[in-house]
Amino acid sequence: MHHVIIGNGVAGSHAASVLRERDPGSQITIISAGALLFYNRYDLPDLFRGRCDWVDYLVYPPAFYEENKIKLRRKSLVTEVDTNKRTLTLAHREVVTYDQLLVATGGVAYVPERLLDSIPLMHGFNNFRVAMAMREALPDGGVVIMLGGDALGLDLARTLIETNYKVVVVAGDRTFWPHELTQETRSSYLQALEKMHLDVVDGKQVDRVEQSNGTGPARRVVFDDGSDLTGDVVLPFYGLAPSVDFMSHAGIDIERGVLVNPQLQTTRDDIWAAGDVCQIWSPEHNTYRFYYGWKNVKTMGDVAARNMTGDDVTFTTAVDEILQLKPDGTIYSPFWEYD
Amino acid sequence: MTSIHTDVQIGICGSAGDGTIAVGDILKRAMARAGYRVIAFDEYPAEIRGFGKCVARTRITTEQVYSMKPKTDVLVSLNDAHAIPHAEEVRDFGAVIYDSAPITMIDEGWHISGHLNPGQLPYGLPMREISEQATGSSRSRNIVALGFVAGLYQLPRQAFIDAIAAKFQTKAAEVTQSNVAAFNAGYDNGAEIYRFDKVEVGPPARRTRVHDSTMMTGNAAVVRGCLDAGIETFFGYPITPATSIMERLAVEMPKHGARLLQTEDEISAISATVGAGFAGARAATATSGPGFALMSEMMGLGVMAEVPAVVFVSQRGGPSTGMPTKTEQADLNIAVFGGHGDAKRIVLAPTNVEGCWRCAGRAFEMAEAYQTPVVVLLDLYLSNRYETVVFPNKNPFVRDAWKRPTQDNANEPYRRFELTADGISPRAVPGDPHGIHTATGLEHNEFGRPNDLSAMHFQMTEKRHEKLNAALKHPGITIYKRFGDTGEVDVGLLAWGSTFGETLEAMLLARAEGIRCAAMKVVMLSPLPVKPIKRFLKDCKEVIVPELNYEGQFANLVSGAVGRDVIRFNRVTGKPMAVNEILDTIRSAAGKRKLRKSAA
Amino acid sequence: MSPEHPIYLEDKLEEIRGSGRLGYRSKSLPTWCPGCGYYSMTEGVTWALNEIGLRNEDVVIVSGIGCASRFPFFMETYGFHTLHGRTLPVATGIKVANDKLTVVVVGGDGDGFAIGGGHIPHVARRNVDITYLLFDNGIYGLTKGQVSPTSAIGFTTSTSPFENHDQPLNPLMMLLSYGASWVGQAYAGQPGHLAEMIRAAIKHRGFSYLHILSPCVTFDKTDRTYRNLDFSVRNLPEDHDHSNRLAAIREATKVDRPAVGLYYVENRPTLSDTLDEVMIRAGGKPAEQAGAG
Amino acid sequence: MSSQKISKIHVDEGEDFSTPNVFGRRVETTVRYSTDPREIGWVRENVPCQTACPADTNIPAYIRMIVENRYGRSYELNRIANVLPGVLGRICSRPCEPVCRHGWPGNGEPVNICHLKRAAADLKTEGHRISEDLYSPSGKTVAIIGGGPAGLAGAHDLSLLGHAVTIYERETRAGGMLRYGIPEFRLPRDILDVEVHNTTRMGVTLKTGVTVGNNDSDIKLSEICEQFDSVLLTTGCMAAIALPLRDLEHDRDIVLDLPNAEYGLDFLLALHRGETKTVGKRVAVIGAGFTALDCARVAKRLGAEDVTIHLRTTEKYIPVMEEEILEAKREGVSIRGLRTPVELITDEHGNGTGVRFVQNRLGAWRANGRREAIPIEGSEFIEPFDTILVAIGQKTVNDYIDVAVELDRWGNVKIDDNGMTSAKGLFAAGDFVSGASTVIQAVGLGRDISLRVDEWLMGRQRRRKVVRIEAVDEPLRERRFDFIPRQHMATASVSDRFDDMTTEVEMGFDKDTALEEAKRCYLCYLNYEIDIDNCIYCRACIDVAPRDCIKLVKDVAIQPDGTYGSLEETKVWDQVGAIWIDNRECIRCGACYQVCPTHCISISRKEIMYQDI
Repeated sequence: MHHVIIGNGVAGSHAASVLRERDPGSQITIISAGALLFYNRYDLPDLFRGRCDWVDYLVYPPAFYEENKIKLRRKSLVTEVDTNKRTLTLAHREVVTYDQLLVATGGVAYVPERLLDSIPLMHGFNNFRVAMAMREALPDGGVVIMLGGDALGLDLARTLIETNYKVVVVAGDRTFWPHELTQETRSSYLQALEKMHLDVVDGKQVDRVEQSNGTGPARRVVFDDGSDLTGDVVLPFYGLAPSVDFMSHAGIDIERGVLVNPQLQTTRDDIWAAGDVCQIWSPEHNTYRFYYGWKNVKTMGDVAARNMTGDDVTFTTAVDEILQLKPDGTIYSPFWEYD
Repeated sequence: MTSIHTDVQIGICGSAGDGTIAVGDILKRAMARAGYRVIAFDEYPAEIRGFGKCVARTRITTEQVYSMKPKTDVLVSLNDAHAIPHAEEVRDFGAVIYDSAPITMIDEGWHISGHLNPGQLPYGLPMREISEQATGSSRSRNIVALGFVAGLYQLPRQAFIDAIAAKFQTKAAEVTQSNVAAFNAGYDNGAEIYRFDKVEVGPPARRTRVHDSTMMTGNAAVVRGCLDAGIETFFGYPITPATSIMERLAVEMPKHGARLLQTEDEISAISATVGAGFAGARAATATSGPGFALMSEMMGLGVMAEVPAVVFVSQRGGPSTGMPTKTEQADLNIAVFGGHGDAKRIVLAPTNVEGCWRCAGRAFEMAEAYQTPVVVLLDLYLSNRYETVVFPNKNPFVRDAWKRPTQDNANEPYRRFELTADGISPRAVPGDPHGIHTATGLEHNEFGRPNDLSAMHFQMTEKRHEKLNAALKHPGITIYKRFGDTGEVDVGLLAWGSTFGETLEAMLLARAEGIRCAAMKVVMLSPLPVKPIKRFLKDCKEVIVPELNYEGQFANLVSGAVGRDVIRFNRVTGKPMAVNEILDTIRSAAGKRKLRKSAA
Repeated sequence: MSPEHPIYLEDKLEEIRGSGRLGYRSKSLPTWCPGCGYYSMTEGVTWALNEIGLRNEDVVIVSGIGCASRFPFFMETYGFHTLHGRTLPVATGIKVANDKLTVVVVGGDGDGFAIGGGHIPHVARRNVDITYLLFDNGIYGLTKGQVSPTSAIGFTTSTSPFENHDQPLNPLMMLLSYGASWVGQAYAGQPGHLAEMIRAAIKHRGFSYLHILSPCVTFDKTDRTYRNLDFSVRNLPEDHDHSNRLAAIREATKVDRPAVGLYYVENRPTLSDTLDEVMIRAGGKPAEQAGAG
Repeated sequence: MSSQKISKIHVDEGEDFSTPNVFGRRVETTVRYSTDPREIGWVRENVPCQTACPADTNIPAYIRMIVENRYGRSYELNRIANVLPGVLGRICSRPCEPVCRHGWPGNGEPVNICHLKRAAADLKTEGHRISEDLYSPSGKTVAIIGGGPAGLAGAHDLSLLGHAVTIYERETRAGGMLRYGIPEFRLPRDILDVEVHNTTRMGVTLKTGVTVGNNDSDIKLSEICEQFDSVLLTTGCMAAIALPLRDLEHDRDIVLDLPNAEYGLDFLLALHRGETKTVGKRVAVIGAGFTALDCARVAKRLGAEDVTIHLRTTEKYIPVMEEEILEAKREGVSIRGLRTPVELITDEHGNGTGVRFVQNRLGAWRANGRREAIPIEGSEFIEPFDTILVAIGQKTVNDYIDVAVELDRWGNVKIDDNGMTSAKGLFAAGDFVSGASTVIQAVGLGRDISLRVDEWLMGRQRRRKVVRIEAVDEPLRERRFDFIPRQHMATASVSDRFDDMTTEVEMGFDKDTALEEAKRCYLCYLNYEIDIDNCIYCRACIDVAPRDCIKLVKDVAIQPDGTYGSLEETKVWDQVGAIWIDNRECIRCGACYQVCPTHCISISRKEIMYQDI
């Protein structure tokens, strides 16, 4: 039995260890687009605290994979899935066969279509490499312009503030994503951000990002009203988009994410999905929903792995999705938690 | 930035025809140009072209080292099928670079990215595409990959471009341009990559005469030694891994007015060498095991007729055809004892590339001074590995320093084989009217006339043996040397030839672990410097003799000479000795020592 | 002598001493069997060296194993008594080492065509400027009479007790085919002609091969005897064109009536010339050769 | 080796090659004549028998003819040197045989040269053709005084040279000592007659019974000298030497005084002139030569019972053939050595009764090859005899010469190098000049003088001595010949001998025996020579050599007479100038010739002969 897991995040990695636990004789392959082993992305803001060695972020030591006989294929992009032949095609034209497939590819930072042209001038923070690049681009005490300002961004933002950087949040409808907020709570939360020493620009639509002229900060964010804002780096934090492109011809149901039942099985019996990539049927909400957060994703990995190995468990969320306002006026998101 | 002590080993693996060895060559030359010290060893197949595997390994260091590292830091795969078995050589947090955009579909499991250990860092690179973009052809994949490595580790770009230019200097200018373009494309790609690997390359050590450091193989060093010693004739027959000596001499010797001839076989080669030696020329030949076996009889003639001749023997896996492209140290016996009769000769076994140069040069001096064949024993590993060598400004080798007949008693018949106190007789060569004689393979008297009386045979045999003792004090060559802890040690390592590099590395690692140990290299295997070896062994509680043969030929030699058994550490894998395996042996020997102590 | 040419010992001794020919002999009396053709060769070589006027120290005689092996010991020149079959490569080495030396190789049919046969084509094609005096008596004499590569079919020896069954080689044809630049044949029973041929062979610039027919007076009493050779040896036809290799080969095929004389000669660059050319191409200069200096 | 090498072997091209000889070679049969003193020296040195022969007989040549069954030619070859072969074949003193190479140490016994000479004479076909080189008449006249061997030899040769020769002979028949001194049982007179006749056939006038002298003679020498252009004295030694025991008191020869004592020469002359001679029972012969032996044997035949010969030394040191002594002994003659007569004992009648001898011991060698005898003091003893014959030597008589000639201090006629006395045209030769010697010497001297006389007569030398050199294409001998024992001649049984005085003791060889003996001859006139130009110094010849006869030569010393002195041998290779056959050691076995791989050994015949100038 060859279990192939696409994705080396929390869901995929956890699923792999559960699979190994439950099916010791099987072959397990994790296919990852990244170069690194499974590391804790949630800790990345620590970069600004001087924790710059990626090894320090590893969840498992390299030996873990060897001990568990989990094959980790990195820098391998899956370009195609043939669900009939049960094969995957990798970008380097290698074909990998599977018996059971777990899709745990997570998501990528969502950038609104109007800003696509500006992507080269913006930094990311969704993996170690881009995070380091952003850190290196940011001078000491520099200004970070954070577009959107979802929960992940805010986690970074509070670290930056703590480490004496200046953060300007250009707020919009994705601010605090994936927390769903009402209009009132939103403004109080925005106020709380200011309490947290973030600058907040609200009510303005970003038109484009430009390289700034002269000797000042490197970037200029131009709003649709013509006004602008300069900073050293510009980070889009508009939430995530599931990475499902490679599945488009796989013959499984996909809406925004891969549609799975509560057992996390897709519309094909031998394919499961877990993590940020999947939309899980919620009988409660009578719709397919995304569930975020370390704990949820880890649970998904666990559920998928169990079901792949003959169990029949259903996913229930483990995370309180409510954004908290703390007594000191600052906010706290449960999505910032991990174990 | 603190000065990083550079110690990086880069392996490039590909199929014959991929240009593996070529880029390896550019790499080490560039690094040597840049002022680093280099040791490099290529593995290549016996096959002419096609599917054979080539591995070019280069270790780049601040100070010269004499072995490859147990683990490679960076592996470049130009052919995954070949590189996959080598993936495990890469250390944790080392890098593996491969082509991420091959043109054809790959069967499952045949891409190297599927074979990396979790600790290794993959670098997929669309080498073919980049090559095509940069040069219009996919042929420069290897250069792209090299450029990528250089860019990745921010190696000095110009040194590489110079090395490439040098490499292709004999070709059309476009070739160089296109290769430089490919290199730059790769370099730029590499430079952009964010590195997760833990490979660090510091600046080269500051050296006043960087340009004097030359990077060359053992065989090339032999060639330089030959040239510096004023070689006049060379006769050879191609045989792996000695061929490159002849190839290089074929280019260089004519420039110096010296003559080289490819003979019809090894017998002819040694015969002509002995003939040229008889005629007074500095003559040499080079071969490997099978050829050397053919030469045994003529070596005996050289001993008997007291003719100088230098024979370079690069050992390879044996017996018989064995493993022509694999290294081994199993020709010690034939080098020291080979042939029939009491045919003692001088055998030098350099331990590194600089030693190859020195031994080659001194071998000519010794052959002439002691009037005997001298074997310089290399092995494939030493022959083919590159090291940076700093040569002295002044050519140290002495020419024409042999004892000649004096004109004092010109009326007396010339005694070519005069019995003297040191056993060395005045030697005349054809053209000298006062030294006419006939050299012979028959036992002879002082005049060279055949004579098989008991007393004469004894005296002459004694002379032929005892005269060689002077070689133990030959100036300008270190025939043995001790390293590591002084005084009494728990573990002593005794090694010869190329294996000494790994032995030294292992010894240093063991010392770092707190084990008291020392290592001695022995360069002159015959006559054996018995006294120093005895003194060293006296200091050692345990003695390990690591060597690349099955029974321990050197161990036998030493045990027999000093009357003490040693721990034999033998490997016959066709590969150089593994440092970590020696290290394990040191540990266990040290542990055994401790156990014994505690038991006591 | 014949009555017309009176021989007076004292005159002859004076002539011989005066000629300097004895100066090419060593002090040791040759030890071959009395009557052996090697004596003929020895005389021919000393005579030829003297005629050409070579200095003793500039001549190297190379021998292998076999009855020829002792040859250099009887010559007051440099000599190298080497191994069985290895004369030619040793001689090549000597010549390459020092062009100024005149190198003469002496050997028998066993040494040359059995164990040493592999070397002959190569000295021939390289045109090494040495002289090869091959003494063919069709038997192994030193080891007391065994069959050799040039023994006739039906020849009975200690190792062919039921008669030799192997076809003998035709050395002249081989050498002509190998491209030797000077090929000749002489007969030990005709010392005058032999000496002339040796002189010509030594003077030839390039590889000269002189095939010398001789009996083994000790171990062959039946086949290749002086008496039989006296009957069968003929001269090459007067009109033989020694620049015509095919004509030479044709003559060489007449093995029953071996002809003495110069079969073939051509002038082409010697190995030394070639190696000097290599030096020039390499940008070097043909240096003074090593040797005594 | 010369710079232009010429192959000796010419083998024709193609299948049509002419037949070589048995050794696969072709030899040109050419003849060369040489006057090079070295060639004459060679013959002198290498043909010991011929050299020893006073007549210079070409012994190897005539023996070779016997091998070839050419007895007539053999006889003629003898006659060239010696006009009396049949005679000499019987009574020659054989100086050749002791020097014969076959008798040299290790080689065995000498060849029976003399008997082969006789065989040639005896076995030639009857009426064989005689060859003579006859010159046209010169118009010169020569008188020869004395018809003995020397005179006869001279007469023969001078007559051939065209001169008119007259012999004056005292006796009634020519032959001299041959006829009057030598007993018939040794030399049959018919043989002598024929050969003497042959010497005089070419126009010699023989005047016998004519005495030449001063007083009661028929003609004076001075007269003869006036009549002839040249005169040759060959009167020999016809007087016995006196026993040095004179009757001092009467100053008389004791021998002549005693009736039963006589000089042996006189005894024999008388006998052969036809006188009747008797001897007593006990006959003592004092002396050690042929005459002594002949006397003893004659005495035996005359009926003596006890014949003894008394010698100063021993029989070993006397100049007589061993065989002669042996025959004498067989006939009952005893020989007593080491005694010198010191007194002839006479009885009161004046008859000799015995001889007082003193015992001798052998002393040193004397220059003439004999031993000295030293008397032992106080060892005298007397032996009784009935007849005493004294034969201690002969001397010349020259009192007949009435022309003025110089004499030497012994009173003999003095001659110059050309054999001429101080009187112009007067020559002397033979025993008359040399003192008593042998027949062969007399013959030889007679021959020699004839050339001198001729030269004097003609005013120039007409013949000269040359060496004839002829190539020989085979060895002519086989090694096995060397092992044939010396053939002995049969002799008449002792009982038969005493029947008369004429029965010949030696019976001669038959053809088989002669052939066997002839084959023994080494043919020393064959010269084995190495052509150094073609020699390869291989020593094959030395390997098969039967003796140390082929040498590695470094140098050679040439002696004044053209002969080679010692060959300096060497084993040092670079000093070996040549390999050389030492013909003095060579026994001409032919082995080297057959084995030489390069056919560089040649054989040639070297013979001394006379050539017209």
